Amino acid sequence: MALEYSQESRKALDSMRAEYPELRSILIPALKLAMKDHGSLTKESIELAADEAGVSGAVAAGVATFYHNLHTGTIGKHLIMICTTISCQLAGATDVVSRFEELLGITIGETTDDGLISLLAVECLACCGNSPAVQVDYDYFESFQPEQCEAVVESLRAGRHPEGGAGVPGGDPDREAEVGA
Amino acid sequence: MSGTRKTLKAHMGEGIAPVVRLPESDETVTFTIDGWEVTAPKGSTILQAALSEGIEIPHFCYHPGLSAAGNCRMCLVQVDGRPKLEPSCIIPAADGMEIVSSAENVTEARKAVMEFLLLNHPLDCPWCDKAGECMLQDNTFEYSSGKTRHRMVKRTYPLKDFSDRLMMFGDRCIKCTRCIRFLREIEGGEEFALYNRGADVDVGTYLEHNLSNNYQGCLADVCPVGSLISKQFLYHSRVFFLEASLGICTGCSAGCNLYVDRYENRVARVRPRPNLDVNDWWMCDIGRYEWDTLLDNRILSPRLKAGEAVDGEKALGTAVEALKTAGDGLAGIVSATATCEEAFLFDSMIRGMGGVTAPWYGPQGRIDPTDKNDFLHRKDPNPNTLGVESILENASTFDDILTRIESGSVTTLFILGADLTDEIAGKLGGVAQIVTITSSESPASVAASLVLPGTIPFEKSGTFVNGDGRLQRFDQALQLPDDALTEIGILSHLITECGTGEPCEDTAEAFAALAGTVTAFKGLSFSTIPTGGTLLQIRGDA
Amino acid sequence: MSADVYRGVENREPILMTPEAVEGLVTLEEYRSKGAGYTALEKALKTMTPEEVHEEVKTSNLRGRGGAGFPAGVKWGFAPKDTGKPTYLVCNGDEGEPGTFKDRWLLRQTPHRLVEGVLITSYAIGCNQAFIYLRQEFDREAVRIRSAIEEARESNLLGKDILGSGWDCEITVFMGAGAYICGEETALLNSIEGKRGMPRVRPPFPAIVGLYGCPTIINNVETLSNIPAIINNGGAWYASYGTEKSTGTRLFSVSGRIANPGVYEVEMGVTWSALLDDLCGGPSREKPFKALYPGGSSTPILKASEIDDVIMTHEAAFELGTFLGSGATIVLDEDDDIVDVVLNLATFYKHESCGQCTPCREGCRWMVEILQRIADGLGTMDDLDLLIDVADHICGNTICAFGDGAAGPVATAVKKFRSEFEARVAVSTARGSE
Amino acid sequence: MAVEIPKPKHGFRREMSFMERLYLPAIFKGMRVTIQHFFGHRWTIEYPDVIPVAAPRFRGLHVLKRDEEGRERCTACLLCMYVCPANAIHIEPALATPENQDDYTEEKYAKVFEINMLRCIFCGMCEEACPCGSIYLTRDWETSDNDIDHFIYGKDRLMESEGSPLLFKE
Repeated sequence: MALEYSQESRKALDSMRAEYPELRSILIPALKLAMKDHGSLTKESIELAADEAGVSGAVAAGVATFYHNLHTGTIGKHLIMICTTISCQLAGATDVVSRFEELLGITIGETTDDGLISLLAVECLACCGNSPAVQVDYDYFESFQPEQCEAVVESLRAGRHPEGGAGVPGGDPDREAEVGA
Repeated sequence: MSGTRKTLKAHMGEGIAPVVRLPESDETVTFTIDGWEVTAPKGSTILQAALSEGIEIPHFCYHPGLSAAGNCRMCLVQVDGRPKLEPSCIIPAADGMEIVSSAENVTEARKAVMEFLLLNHPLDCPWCDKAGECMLQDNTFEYSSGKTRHRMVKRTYPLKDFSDRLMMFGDRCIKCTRCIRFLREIEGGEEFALYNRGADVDVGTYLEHNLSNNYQGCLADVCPVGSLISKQFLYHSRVFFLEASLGICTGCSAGCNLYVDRYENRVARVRPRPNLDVNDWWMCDIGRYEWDTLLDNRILSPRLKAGEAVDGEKALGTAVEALKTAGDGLAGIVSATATCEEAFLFDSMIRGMGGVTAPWYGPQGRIDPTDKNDFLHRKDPNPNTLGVESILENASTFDDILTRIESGSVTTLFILGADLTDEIAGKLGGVAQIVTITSSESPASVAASLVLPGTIPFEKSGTFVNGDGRLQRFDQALQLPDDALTEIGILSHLITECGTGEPCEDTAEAFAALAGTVTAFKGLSFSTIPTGGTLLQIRGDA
Repeated sequence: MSADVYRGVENREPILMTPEAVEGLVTLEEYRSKGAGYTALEKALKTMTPEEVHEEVKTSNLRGRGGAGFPAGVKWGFAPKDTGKPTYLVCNGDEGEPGTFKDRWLLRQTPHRLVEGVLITSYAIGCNQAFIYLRQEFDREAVRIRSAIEEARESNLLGKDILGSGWDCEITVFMGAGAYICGEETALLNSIEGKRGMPRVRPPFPAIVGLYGCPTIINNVETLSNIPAIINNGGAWYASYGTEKSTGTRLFSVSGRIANPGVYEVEMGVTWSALLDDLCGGPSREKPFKALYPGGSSTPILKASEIDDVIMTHEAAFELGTFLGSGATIVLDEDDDIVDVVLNLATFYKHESCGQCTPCREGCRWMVEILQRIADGLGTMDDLDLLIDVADHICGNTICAFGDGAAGPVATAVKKFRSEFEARVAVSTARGSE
Repeated sequence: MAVEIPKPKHGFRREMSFMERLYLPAIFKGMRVTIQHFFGHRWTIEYPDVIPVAAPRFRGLHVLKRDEEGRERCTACLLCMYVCPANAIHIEPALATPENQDDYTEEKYAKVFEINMLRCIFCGMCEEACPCGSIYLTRDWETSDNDIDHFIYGKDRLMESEGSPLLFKE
């Protein structure tokens, strides 16, 4: 059965079209929305995005496999992304990684069996000053210590966004909910 | 500058420069490569200019028919003493530029690129179909250090099956993206793409879609290594066994230029021969893979009726007899698949005996109405429509002859190459003598009272006029048995026996006779027709 | 942002990291009341022609803050005006260079300043649609930029007929999807066009054939954030900061073994020790500095002894065989193992190589293999020379600067700290002979 | 200075002596050599009762080798076919399927491998050309047969049987 975008995503895509001189530009947003609606990028969801952006499935798949935040493998509902690049590694990112691995029972790059949490090692998050840096669902947790891991995992399992993230101080809380595309 | 110029001999043979399309410009630029002065139209890149002059600069990702990608980094040269080496496929040539392509830093960089490319390339030349015409092999031989310092495990990819025409040995791929650019820029579809990134980059359709385009054979051609392989030729032979002869595709009126590669008097494969006026560097899959339909239901010996064999001498005698006794009832049908020389001899034979000739363009049903003219393939399935039309200038039409047949005024019908339909063949009952010269069984041969075996295009030489009015010559690829005659041999024999003309020993003589009679061919001779063909002053259907 | 961000312009007013900015100039109201918000845009639109704006930036000699340090005013001049095609401005906010986090600070603290800088630049180069490209990880920063754009639109600072000048300009925020290479300007353009973020070959340069085949100017977030101040105070005022060739101030992102890591605004021409010892409080572990990456991980490494009295300018860095890059300083001290550091970075580059050019695609993988072998104690002395050789063969032979960035630091690290690499190899040799 | 070149004396024939004209001494001289061989080493053997042993580097019938894991070494590269001066080798290559891939070292293998022993001149050039160490000429030389068709050796007769000891090392 052919996949469809959710109404919300369709609205976002429709408004996006006017912003770019060429339709093809909405391919990456379309892939992200397909991922948001249907989990990881399967062949069907890649084709859905390809049709949206007017490119062939092969090209869309080429784009999907190029960017590492477009996940073609299995991916959990929540992402824990740990920066393992140099500054964070110097500050002890390895300990954070092993603590998370221990807590979740999975290794880097894997997803928990319930499909809730994926543990990813990522490249520099531009947070080297307060390293090690961890992003949980794209919210920055700076100077992250292994002791904090447990709280993060617990709140994700409880369905809450973990506390202690940088968020956007002073930002509009309603707008913050929209992030993702 | 003394010494000999280094020419691109690896692929093209000594002294033959590869076909490069230079930009059209009235202005020219003059610059030097290793001290050799090169002049090229303004806008040419260094590599284009060098190749068109026969100067070798090694390259992989550059293909003269595609945009330059600049990603293989093999064509790096020193330009005007700039600090970094520049890719010659990208940098436009400018007046007074001084290019160095043989200095130590350049050869060093080439060795490095070769070493990088070979890090993960399997050592499977012995069983790779590309071996012998592989750019990686040639450039390794010429430009690599011959050693590797890589000690780790090579990266591997699974075999990929794209369609019944094409497969991919991913290990051999050097990620030059020629195939992707071919599909994007020439074919128009984007069925191929790069996947992943960094060292894991892969090429393919990814979504497990099969390729469906009509130009898959070209993908195997553009692949500089043995990664994309044409299944038809897979393990068929080795390229160094093959001998090439110049051919013309008979699949449609485009008249794509071919190399017919043969091995021990068998056609191993056909591949496009670059001709910038006709087919550029390409040909379609119908022409490339479906030529073997010519061999279907082959007629190999003369016969009277179906199954009633007759020896050659006697068959020719019967045909002469038929011609001589025909009188007013003589008519001829010549197919638009016949060569110009055959059509001319046939026409002069029929007219000499007082008959009329009509062209046959094949039944309408053979042309698929959904078939579009794509960038190469034409709707007209006959390779020589314009040629036959211009030779039979004062001839009758097929419908006219059919009317005469139905009215019973035709007693003897000669058919050259035409297959006719069952419906038309059914109307031939009233014709006393039907002589068909054809290479394969068809309604026309079934209805015939005498069948003389013809040849397929690989077995003869001749000329075709393509849909643009371009006269092109092709050579005989396969040897015929000693006692076999080509159509020209048969027609020449009949003409001589009937006393209506001079005998023609070979195609060249037939062409000379043609050139002496038909206006459009005036002043031409068979041996001087350029390999790229020559435009005739006749109307084109383009 | 946490409090460990210091401004450090000696005796002068900082340009970007004013106390108000450190506190946060997030909303339009804050920016207007505390940060001279949009006065520069008004000044430019109402009193200056685009050429005058361009001239002012040329006078300031503002150099690109993305890494290459190319003068912004000169870059703007490359865009042909009479092609009949639109001109685009792209703001490069794909801050991915390991060690760099200044742009993120600017996006968070002063989103309106960037919007204003983008608008003034668009005015100067005759662009009616600007793009701000942000990496996907800057998700919350994108919220700020987007709300800044909305606020600006509501106040007629953006959109149709801006401030009654008859000039239109739109800003589109484009989010990347996770690829370091998209910080390279042509890869970034490909990414906006919905393609794989692979750098394009040059020529043609993006200033002539860029986004959608049109003339395109690409500037870094920090570069564009400096524009409002230049227009308000004049290019000569800006040029009075710093040295003659490296004018103005720079944001340095300092991380690693340092007591107070963070973003620092420093006047160009200050010595390294002034930044590292005086402002950042010296080493964090009471161990002397061993080495530092002066401009992000893709700049060749410097030994601590090399930077004693050296000032921080593009020229001085070039003389040392390295670059100021994106101003990201990663400091290592005596206890850090250089082999592990180089292996970590090489792995990063292997992962981020786009896979287009042969030397980079194959070479980055090979370098990691060799380094891994050395780190695992299986290396030989030949491997060290091989490593330098491979790195040298990547350098300068690729389409974009990624190859140089990936290979240069490896080669210099092996050359400068050969003894440490040899010590690792010696372990394996000793083990082999047991 | 002119150099005098000695001229050969053509047509010189010495008059034979009486003893020479008798011929007997020469006959006995020759017979002595012949008779000496009656008592020396015997060079002929009583084949087929006695089977001679060929020299170590004798080039006899071909064998197609397997590798250490019992896979066919031949990758059907056709180089032996190319190099064969007598046109004695015929190979039909094929692409291995996932099912039979384990039998072959590479994805290409020889579906048909035939050597016409009547054409073969045992020059050993196939052995030299082989890049995979597959084809070797053994010291086996007994080819005689009653049926001419049997001289075309197929893979069944050329291929080393599985598990047989490696006769040669590369």
